[in-house]
Amino acid sequence: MASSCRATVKTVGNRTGTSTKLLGLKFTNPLFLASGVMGTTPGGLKSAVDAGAGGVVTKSLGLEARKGHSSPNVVGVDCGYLNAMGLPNPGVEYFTEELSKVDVGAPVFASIFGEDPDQFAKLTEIASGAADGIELNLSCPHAEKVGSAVGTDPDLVERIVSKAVDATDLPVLAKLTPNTDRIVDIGRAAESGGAAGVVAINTVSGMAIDVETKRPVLGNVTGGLSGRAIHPVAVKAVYDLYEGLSVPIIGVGGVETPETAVELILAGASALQIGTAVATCELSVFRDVDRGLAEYLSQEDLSLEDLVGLAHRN
Amino acid sequence: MASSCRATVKTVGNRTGTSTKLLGLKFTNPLFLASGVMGTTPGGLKSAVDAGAGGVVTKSLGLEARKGHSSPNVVGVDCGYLNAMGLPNPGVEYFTEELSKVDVGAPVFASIFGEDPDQFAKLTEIASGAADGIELNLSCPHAEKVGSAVGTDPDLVERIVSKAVDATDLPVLAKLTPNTDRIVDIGRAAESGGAAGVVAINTVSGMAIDVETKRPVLGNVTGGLSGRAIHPVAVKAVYDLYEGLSVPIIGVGGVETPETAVELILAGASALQIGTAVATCELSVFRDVDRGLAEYLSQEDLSLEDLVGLAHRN
Amino acid sequence: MGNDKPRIREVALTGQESPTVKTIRLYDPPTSDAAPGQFAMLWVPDSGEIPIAISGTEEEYSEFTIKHRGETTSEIHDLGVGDKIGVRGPYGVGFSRPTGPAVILGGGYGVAPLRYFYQSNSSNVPLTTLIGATSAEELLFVDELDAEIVSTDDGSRGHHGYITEVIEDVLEGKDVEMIYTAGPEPMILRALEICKSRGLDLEASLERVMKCGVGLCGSCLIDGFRVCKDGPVVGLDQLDEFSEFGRWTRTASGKKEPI
Amino acid sequence: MGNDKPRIREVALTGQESPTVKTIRLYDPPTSDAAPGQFAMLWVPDSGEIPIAISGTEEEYSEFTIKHRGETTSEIHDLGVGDKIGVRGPYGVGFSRPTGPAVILGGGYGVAPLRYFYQSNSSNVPLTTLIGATSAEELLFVDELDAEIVSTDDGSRGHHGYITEVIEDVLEGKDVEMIYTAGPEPMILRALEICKSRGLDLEASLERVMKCGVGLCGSCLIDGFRVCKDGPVVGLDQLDEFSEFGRWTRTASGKKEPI
Ligand SMILES: Cc1cc2nc3c(=O)[nH]c(=O)nc-3n(C[C@H](O)[C@H](O)[C@H](O)COP(=O)(O)OP(=O)(O)OC[C@H]3O[C@@H](n4cnc5c(N)ncnc54)[C@H](O)[C@@H]3O)c2cc1C
Ligand SMILES: Cc1cc2nc3c(=O)[nH]c(=O)nc-3n(C[C@H](O)[C@H](O)[C@H](O)COP(=O)(O)OP(=O)(O)OC[C@H]3O[C@@H](n4cnc5c(N)ncnc54)[C@H](O)[C@@H]3O)c2cc1C
Ligand SMILES: Cc1cc2nc3c(=O)[nH]c(=O)nc-3n(C[C@H](O)[C@H](O)[C@H](O)COP(=O)(O)O)c2cc1C
Ligand SMILES: Cc1cc2nc3c(=O)[nH]c(=O)nc-3n(C[C@H](O)[C@H](O)[C@H](O)COP(=O)(O)O)c2cc1C
Ligand code: FES
Ligand code: FES
Repeated sequence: MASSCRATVKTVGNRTGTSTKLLGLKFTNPLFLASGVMGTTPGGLKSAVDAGAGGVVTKSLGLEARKGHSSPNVVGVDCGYLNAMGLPNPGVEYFTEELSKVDVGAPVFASIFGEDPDQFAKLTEIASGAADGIELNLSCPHAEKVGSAVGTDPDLVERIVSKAVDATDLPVLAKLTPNTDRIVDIGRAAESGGAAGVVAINTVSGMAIDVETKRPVLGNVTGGLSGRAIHPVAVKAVYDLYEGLSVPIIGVGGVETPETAVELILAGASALQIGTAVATCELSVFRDVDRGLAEYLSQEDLSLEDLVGLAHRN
Repeated sequence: MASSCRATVKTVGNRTGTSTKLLGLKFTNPLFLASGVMGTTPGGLKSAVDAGAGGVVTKSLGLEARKGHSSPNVVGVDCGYLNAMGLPNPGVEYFTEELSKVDVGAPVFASIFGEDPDQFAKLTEIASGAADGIELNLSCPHAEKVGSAVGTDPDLVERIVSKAVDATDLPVLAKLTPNTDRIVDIGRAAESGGAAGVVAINTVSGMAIDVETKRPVLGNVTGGLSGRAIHPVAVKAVYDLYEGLSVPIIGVGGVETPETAVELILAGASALQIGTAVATCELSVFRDVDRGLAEYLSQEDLSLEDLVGLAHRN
Repeated sequence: MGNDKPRIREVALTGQESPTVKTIRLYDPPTSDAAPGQFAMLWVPDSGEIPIAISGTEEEYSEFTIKHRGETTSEIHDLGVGDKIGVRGPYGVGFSRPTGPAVILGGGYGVAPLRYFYQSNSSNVPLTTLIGATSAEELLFVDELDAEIVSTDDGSRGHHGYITEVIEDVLEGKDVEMIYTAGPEPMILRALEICKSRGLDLEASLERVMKCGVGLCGSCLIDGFRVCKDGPVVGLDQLDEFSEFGRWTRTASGKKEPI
Repeated sequence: MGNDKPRIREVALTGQESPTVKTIRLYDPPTSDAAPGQFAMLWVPDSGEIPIAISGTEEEYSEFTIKHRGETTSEIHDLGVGDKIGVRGPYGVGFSRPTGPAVILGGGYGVAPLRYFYQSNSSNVPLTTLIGATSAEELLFVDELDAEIVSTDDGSRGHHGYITEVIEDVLEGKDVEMIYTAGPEPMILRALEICKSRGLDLEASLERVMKCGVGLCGSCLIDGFRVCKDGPVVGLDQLDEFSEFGRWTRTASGKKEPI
């Protein structure tokens, strides 16, 4: 495992800063903790920041506390994990209350999930009490009625985003699912609804079956694939969104090394989120990737902003 | 590489046959060569059969000869390959003519691609001259106007399938894309159109960018991901299709070992196709997987038919 | 990550340790090679997957010693020889190797990982074992670990009360450097206080809800510490820094619950 | 498969071998460790990716000797020291190690892989080199391979005509077991006939359109044989079985084209 975490980008040259301004917020670097990974408590968010994350996203929060799906919740596959957590969370009020007492040390996005525009609006309002930005989870592939169930219909997405935007002064991000042939349409709908940016991608639908017991491994039967296996899917999604949208894109999916990070930035991401790599690497992955990214920028004599979308030049 | 090709399924017990009848055809085993992999010439098809394939699918054929996309056409990624061949083929007439002179040694499915129902009908008619079955490629993720461009609209899929079915006496299969949130709807549309079965999945949309030159690696910029990385996606697609359809399902995606094969059969596949593993393993992968599958069946005291969809029992 | 898929194993042997505690033995080379204190995720198909410490190994076999608590542990208690169970792991960070005289302090089924620790003690350092339980029949591995003192909540054997009440007496006459402990969190908390006041070192194995075991999901957090990946064994300094340890645990939804 | 991504390298050295043939040297440990006869896929960003034999190595550097043919080879000819190019590989099966006296038979840029073969000959077997080209200035590596006989189509140096016309004379006086060859397919075909009639063994490096290099796409098939993965070096028996060899090649679309 650890071996895949090592940088393959050359690391000569002087370190330059990767601090960045985005969505009206300041980040010490563009590497954020992805939703649902470690960020189930404010303490988890703070750990990620202490380990170098430039920003963090909370576990997706709903109106009520949820225990999540029955176990197994996670199973390893080639180059990734399948998970079906089932959006366990203590409820938006509970989490917001707890978060308001903690100094996380970097901007916090509250991720929220709901069934309809009104729920999203209400969640946004409550979560705005302690967060610096809102991320609408329109893309969880393994929760009924919420998640990608609401995230594959452009009209609904536009209404959800616009209601959420009305409910807060904070920047609102829409997190998109790759399990569709219309990701750019959905991104555009989010943009029309007033999203300050989009986040791509959530996990890819998948499942694993145990051949000896002949049973699906996950308690929920199906789940979402994350990690290096989906990195090419993320690169493609970000690349396509960059062509079709004008708001900033935050890239997620299989970021583990400076190289995988640079790839997503070249595709068009202004910032990145890291999920699975906090398990497959050490938590220092934020600092390690940041260091490699800084060295890359210095070596290429480019600013982070210059790098965004550079693979599109023609 | 080779290491991942080894069986992890236990291999004690007596070998039983895996010969199977499907779609009115007889196969010595349920492991077929997937479209586009080696099968660009009748000689390539025959090689796969000599190496143990129970059936073969041709490279997707169009009305005219095509050179394909500019190179690079293939790039390795974690646990898989991205390819953007661009459907190079000598044209359906040329291929059918050449095929008619060769005894491949196992049933041959002619894979075809077109822009509309009429083209598919015409291609079906011509290809039926030398094939034992037709596979409609409704799912190539990196060719304009054809491929998944026609495979994500259930109505269009139904019309294509029904025109193709009318144009031949051979069984017609519809090959589906995973790059959609409606794979079951599309499968149902194919079924309504008269498809004898569906094939799932084609490659998953993806791309790779080189961080030093800052250019997309593939000549066509984007491509399709195949290999073990997409196996969980294939398992999920087959599982869902099995719940929603009554026609047989042929599973494709990351089959490399007896275990990965059994997983897809448990999900609901009546037969399998193998693509990428002919590169990551040896061509003997057909025989090796078949042997492992037979041993598994013998050990579990099940017939192949018994195994199909067993993970659904509840 | 390919390793993080359950391996299906047949139960090779079972043994009843107490009315509520059972040991199962599995042929499973990866966990048989684990460090004491590491754990595995055990999967009972159609029931659930739970974290269980490795309680001993022999050649390529591993043992798990499991208290009957709820749904999944009850399913495991129903397993007989030849029945199947899934295992993934080993996970987490185990105990260090003892380098001087040490005390083993186990409460309830917490004795399980300490038994493996004891088994693995290849250095020649003297280990003094203290074991507590609710009643005499629930005392685990007393003979195997050559326990010097035992205690029971109901007084049915040994000291009547908590095992923590006798630690200081035991330490008096002895030149002990360190305590290795696992069991109820209040017991560990008390041991921590004793170690701090006496200048001893300590390593404790902790428990939280663990849904993934690999450091992904955050269900096992104490403050911001992932017990599954960075623990479950933690040292004195780490333990002493926690604000939640000994006071709060988290339910499956992430809500705090008093311990 | 992670290895099958182009590695971007800077050109370390270039050399003009003939008016139309150039050698480039790259720091690239993976290919520098290849067997003679193996090839790499060279990627010129914004132009294309083509298969090129490894023509020599030195420490962790590899060399490629490339004829100016069309678009991508012309781009490579334009590269200077410090310019970037992508490399993946090495791919395919190379030549066997010679175990007895052998002839090296190279035509055109086919001498490239044979040069590496010659360089790598650590056994003490005598190698007799024959090299053909269109004209004197197009003869490659004549001195380096210590060529015994050369030929040119225009007679500007050595034998006037095809190099295959002199093979039998050379073989007459010699105790040769095997021919190692690379170059135009008619030349290889003729060598095959000679070997068969004289009971010699043969290994030849073949060329086809290669779009993937790893055995996936089928663009390089001769009959059902993947030249990229199971070749490009093939032995006499294999060669003799082919129905298409020497007669047909395939275009990028898969249509047959006479050789
Ligand atoms: C590192 C570690 C090592 C442990 N070692 C041992 C041991 O050696 N022996 C022993 O008896 N017990 C051990 N435990 C405790 C054991 O995991 C719980 O007793 C067990 O999970 C209870 O399961 P249950 O289904 O019987 O209980 P229930 O209360 O019925 O739980 C129902 C469901 O809740 C979930 N659940 C409950 N507890 C946990 C948990 N801690 N983590 C994740 N999911 C949970 C599971 O999905 C379970 O199926 C250990 C715990 C940890 C964290
Ligand atoms: C195993 C092997 C080893 C070779 N070794 C050498 C060598 O050492 N030196 C040398 O000079 N030549 C070698 N060749 C031949 C070389 O690959 C061709 O000369 C070269 O591909 C021509 O490219 P071009 O762009 O200049 O030609 P064009 O005719 O302009 O071709 C344009 C495009 O066609 C495609 N193309 C053309 N030929 C091929 C091919 N064979 N495979 C895949 N795509 C192709 C490419 O995409 C190329 O960009 C080798 C070929 C093979 C198969
Ligand atoms: C265990 C786990 C839990 C997750 N939970 C959430 C969630 O609650 N909300 C959400 O939007 N995404 C969730 N995700 C998706 C991640 O935020 C991320 O989009 C995805 O994992 C891809 O990134 P990665 O490859 O870096 O992990 C979760 C992912 C994992 C692995
Ligand atoms: C190089 C390559 C070419 C392919 N060409 C085609 C094609 O022409 N038509 C088609 O339907 N699928 C094509 N595919 C998709 C495969 O048939 C298969 O659906 C996919 O690769 C997943 O299977 P695998 O993981 O076993 O490779 C191609 C795949 C590869 C790797
Ligand atoms: S159990 Fe998931 S992070 Fe610890
Ligand atoms: S070049 Fe693709 S199979 Fe040989």
